[in-house]
Amino acid sequence: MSGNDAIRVRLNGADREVAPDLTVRGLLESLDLRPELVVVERNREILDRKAYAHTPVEEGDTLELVHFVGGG
Amino acid sequence: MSGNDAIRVRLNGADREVAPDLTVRGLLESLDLRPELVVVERNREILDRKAYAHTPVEEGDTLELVHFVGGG
Amino acid sequence: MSGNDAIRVRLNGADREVAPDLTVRGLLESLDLRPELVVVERNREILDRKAYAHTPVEEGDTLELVHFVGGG
Amino acid sequence: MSGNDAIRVRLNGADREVAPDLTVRGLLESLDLRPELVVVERNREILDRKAYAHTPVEEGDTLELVHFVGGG
Amino acid sequence: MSEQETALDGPLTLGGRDFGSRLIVGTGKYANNEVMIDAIRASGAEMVTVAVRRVDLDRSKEEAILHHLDPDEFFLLANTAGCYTADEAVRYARLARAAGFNEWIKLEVIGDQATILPDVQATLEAAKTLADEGFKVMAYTNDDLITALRLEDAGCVSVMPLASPIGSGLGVVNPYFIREIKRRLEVPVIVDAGVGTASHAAVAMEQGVDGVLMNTALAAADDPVRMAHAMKHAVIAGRLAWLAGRMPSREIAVPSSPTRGMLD
Amino acid sequence: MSEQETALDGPLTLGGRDFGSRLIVGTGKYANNEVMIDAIRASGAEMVTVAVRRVDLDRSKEEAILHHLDPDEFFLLANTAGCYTADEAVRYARLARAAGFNEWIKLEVIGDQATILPDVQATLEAAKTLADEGFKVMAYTNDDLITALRLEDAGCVSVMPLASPIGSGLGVVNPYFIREIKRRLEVPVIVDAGVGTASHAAVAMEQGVDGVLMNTALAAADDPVRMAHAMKHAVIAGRLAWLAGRMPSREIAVPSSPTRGMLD
Amino acid sequence: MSEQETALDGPLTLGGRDFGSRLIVGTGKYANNEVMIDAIRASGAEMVTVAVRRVDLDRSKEEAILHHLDPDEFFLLANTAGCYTADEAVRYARLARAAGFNEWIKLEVIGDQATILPDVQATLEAAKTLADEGFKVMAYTNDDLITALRLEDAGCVSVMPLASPIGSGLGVVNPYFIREIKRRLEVPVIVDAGVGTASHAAVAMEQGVDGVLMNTALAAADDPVRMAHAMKHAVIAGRLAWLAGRMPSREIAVPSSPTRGMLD
Amino acid sequence: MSEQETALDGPLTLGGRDFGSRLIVGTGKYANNEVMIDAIRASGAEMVTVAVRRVDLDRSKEEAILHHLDPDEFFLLANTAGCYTADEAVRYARLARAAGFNEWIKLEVIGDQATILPDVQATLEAAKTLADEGFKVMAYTNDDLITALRLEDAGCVSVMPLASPIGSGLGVVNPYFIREIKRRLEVPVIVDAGVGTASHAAVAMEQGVDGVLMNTALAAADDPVRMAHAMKHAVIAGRLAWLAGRMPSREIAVPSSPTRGMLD
Repeated sequence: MSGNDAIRVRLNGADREVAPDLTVRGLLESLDLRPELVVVERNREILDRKAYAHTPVEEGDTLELVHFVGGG
Repeated sequence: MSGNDAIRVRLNGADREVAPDLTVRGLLESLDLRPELVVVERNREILDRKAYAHTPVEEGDTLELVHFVGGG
Repeated sequence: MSGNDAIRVRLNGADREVAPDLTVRGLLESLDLRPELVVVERNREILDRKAYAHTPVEEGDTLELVHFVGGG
Repeated sequence: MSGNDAIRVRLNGADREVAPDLTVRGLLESLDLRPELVVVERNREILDRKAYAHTPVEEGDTLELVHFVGGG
Repeated sequence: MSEQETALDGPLTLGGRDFGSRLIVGTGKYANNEVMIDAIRASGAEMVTVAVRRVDLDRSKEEAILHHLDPDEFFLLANTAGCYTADEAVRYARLARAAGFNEWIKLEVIGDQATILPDVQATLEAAKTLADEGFKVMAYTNDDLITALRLEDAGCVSVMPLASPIGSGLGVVNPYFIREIKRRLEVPVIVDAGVGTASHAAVAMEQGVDGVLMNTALAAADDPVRMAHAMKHAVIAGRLAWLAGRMPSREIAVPSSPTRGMLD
Repeated sequence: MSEQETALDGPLTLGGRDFGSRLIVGTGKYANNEVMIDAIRASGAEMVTVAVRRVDLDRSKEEAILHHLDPDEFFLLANTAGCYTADEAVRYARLARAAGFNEWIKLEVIGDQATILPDVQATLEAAKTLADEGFKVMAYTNDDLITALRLEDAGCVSVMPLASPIGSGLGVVNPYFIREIKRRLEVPVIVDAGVGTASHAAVAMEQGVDGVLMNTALAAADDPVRMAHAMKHAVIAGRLAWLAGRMPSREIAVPSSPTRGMLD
Repeated sequence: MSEQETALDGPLTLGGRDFGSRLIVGTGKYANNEVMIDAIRASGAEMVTVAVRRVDLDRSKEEAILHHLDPDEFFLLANTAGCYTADEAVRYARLARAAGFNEWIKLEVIGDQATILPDVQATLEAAKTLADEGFKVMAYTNDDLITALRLEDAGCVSVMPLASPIGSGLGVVNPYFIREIKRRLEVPVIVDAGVGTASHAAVAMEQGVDGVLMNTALAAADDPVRMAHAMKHAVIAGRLAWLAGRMPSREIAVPSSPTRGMLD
Repeated sequence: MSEQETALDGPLTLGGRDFGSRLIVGTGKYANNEVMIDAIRASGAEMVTVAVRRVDLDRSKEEAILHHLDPDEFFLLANTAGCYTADEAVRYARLARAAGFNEWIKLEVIGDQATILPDVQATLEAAKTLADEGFKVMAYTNDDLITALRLEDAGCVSVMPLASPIGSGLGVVNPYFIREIKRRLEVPVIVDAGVGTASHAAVAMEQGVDGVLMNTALAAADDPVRMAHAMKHAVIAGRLAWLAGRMPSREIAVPSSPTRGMLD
């Protein structure tokens, strides 16, 4: 997606434009991700899952969305 | 046991005197052995268990009484 | 070689015709073999090397010419 | 040795009294040690072998005399 | 083990928690998730390791292990696999804890890409930091006793020396070092990495260690589920043999049947 | 194995008869008969070996194994242990058969008192005679392939190469020979003698053989019953691992966690 | 060995004849005869084995080994390689003797084409016949002590057990059996076949045997001549180490530098 | 090696200096100095290690190794054996240099008294300091590749991984790690500690390393001088075998005599 009003963030290592006025929770929903399975690191700070709902995604944010995968 | 009428046999590698007119079955009983657990070799011939009752123990017989013991 | 007068022998597992009136020594020479390096078995009998010169090669002989080769 | 005028030093881990006005070279000689085979550490400073002759042994010095021994 | 058999061995106690199985398994490299789950269940393992990775924004659904692995059925042990510095490992450990399951971490700091051998210095550094932050650290390391002793001092709940390099399947190459580490440490010792087949797991346990952790040996077997059964038995076998106290070995033979009572 | 697990492996078929366990155990050298029975039961073995000896006319009661071992519970395999000639072994085999349980015999002809190593020539000779007389011969032999092939030709129902000398506990010293024997024979191959601890039994089974026979490893363990449990698991572990097809071993390491998806 | 060193070890005495080297080498499978000669000279071997074969009537010149090997420089030991019966081996031995060099024979009777393992029964039979005919028999056999003892009784001047199968290069797989054979026999024991690299030859000699026979390890090395030098040193190394009496090995470390005399 | 043989291998170049022998020996634990000198001469070693210790003020004469060892005949390599911290090792190294022979040091920092295993962290720290001070550091370490790479980066002229613990005589327990270290480092790799007999030294060299350092294997042999000869040959043997390129090993046998040309 894109548009004059879109904001730019660094998401999982790639530059991306996302809708403005979006919370982390909203971002996850827009990506069709279940919040309880994802851990979010915002600008090198790990977010408490309870904070997803009221933490805004802002221009220039660096976001890492991680989860558990198979490993030894 | 011994006596004028006793007969001499070689029993399990040892010379022994036993009562005369004894059958193999009788011998086993006199030794307090359960026939069904013992195999008898008489003068190098293996006796059928059914023959114990009517096989006489005779002067000079070489008898081997064997059974199963613990082994690997 | 071949000819009416040739004789047939079994030589090292193959049927061959050789000249008549040939001694073992002559045979080796005709094959360009050095007698001191070859052992000859004739009809399953090993020939003494001294006998090569006077031992005739006869019709139907089975001859094995062996020597040392590389081996472990 | 000992005496009113003797001075106290720590020598190879043991308290010892040595003659006054002694140089390191003199000390080694008094101990019957060949200077070229011994390295001297004085108060945690390694002495240049050339300095043995004019380096005094002083009251309270801690001296370590080391050499090479068999080792793997 | 059958009930009767559990009487033969106690639980594996790690960080104050009891586990019924001494086998810990990974979840990586399986052909598919069905085989993975079946194999893990067959192995009898209660603790399973998972890795922390970025969500692949294109195909996350398939990826997320928790779509397949029920955290109520298995105890999740997140690892820091792929980290090459202490800081990186600490970051991954914190992310793992934030997932909200537990504060346990399988600490792994790699020192070389070609061999994936551990960087013991960085591992030690990260272990201290994480233990101070309250993590229950299970530290993957090489078979060096000195490092193992320091990892214990750093507060690790378990030290996990390798049998041989990750994914090599060479088994316990240096039983002397493994044995010595077990002798000297008080925290449980888990042999981690290098097991390739059942006898390797038995050999590891016969050194007296408390457990074995494996992944490739199951995932890369022709039949992972059958191999998982094999490993379950192998770990029990090695453990019980060690507890039972094996016969002495000798070069000279000794008959097992009586030498007396032969016929003439 | 649990029911579910038996599905993972078929029975051991010897001489047309099925056995649920691939472990065969001896009855010699136990501290006492109670421990022997408990250990044998714990091992899960169905076939147990016994020796043929003269009745000790002074203290037979304690000796007779059948006062302790129920022939309905276990399948008795009499051996010819202690025999040094083919004739002697044949004589013992006939006596064993006359006991009336079965016509099976564990043929053992020793060639040297110090090492109790088999006399393969005499064993071969006795095997032919006994097979002709209708015996089901299970022949103890060394790890020589040529001899093994001839014992098969002689009509043995199983060939039983040693892992190492009887009572040595050295384990499978020459896996190549054991493997080759298994590859070439059609009758079941049982590794007999030399196993000292659980991993040895697993290693033996991982060569692909059909079973393992042991005695001293149990009887001479500090805790025979616990070791018997260990061996039961070890044989299953090695068998399933072989059936499962182990991962290839390689000197170069291979990560078990994904290398993709690392953070910046 | 240098003169000074020969003082450290006696000669290898076989059939009443002394040999300065304990290494015996074959002449087969070399890329060409020049390399063969150079390698044999580099090995320091005095006794070399040759095979008996039909003259190839088309290309004999190149074949005959004696066009390349000087019988005055090396002691020829003809073998019966390739024979599968006692009669065949006896026939080849007689042909070899008729060549007129000596009455020595390396007896080899094979029992199986795939593994080239010896047929010990046929070997024993041929050994008796040949010894009776005055041959000096050096018998290739497997690592079975019983067979080795009988070959000695049959009058062999040396018994030559294998380290591992011919051409396998696996080295001494079963040192216990080799050691036991050496302990029990009075005639010299030569380890024959299976050596692949220098350390294998050293290990063989460290079991106390009298010599080593090899062929493929030299002929199939990338650089046969350099490997021949290596083997010469390896045999001396293993021999002297055995004579010297090695230090005991222990799991616990022991410092090699003094623990006394450390600084404060 | 004979002149002809030296052509087969180059010198061992350490820190810009060439050594004709790849064997380095210690001077500790000999029954007496005469045996020590004879053994060292027999070994052919040019570089010998010595320890730094306090003069024993009561019996120094006998102690000082230089009363017996001629520094013009042998290149002295002082060690820091017995040091447990980086500072201590640095202090001993400086004292050794002050002795005035050379600026070479065998760096050894121990981490545990019972096993005398190296403290790799402290070793690394001391190595940096000493290299900065211009020392030619030969660093004793364990068989961890990562540590070996860092010791190289620290400026060591040689890295010396153990074969097994000092004085254990267990030989090369983990050839994979030794091989990997050699593959990856550019500075010469010397296997130090653990060699017990000749074949161990050959095995070490066959991993491709540049040399071997030993002490107890000679000093604790029943006959140190004869063992020294053995080790000289063993190191050459292993080295040349590695240079020569050994034959491939295979489980399947391959005949060494021709299969063609057999008689009917």
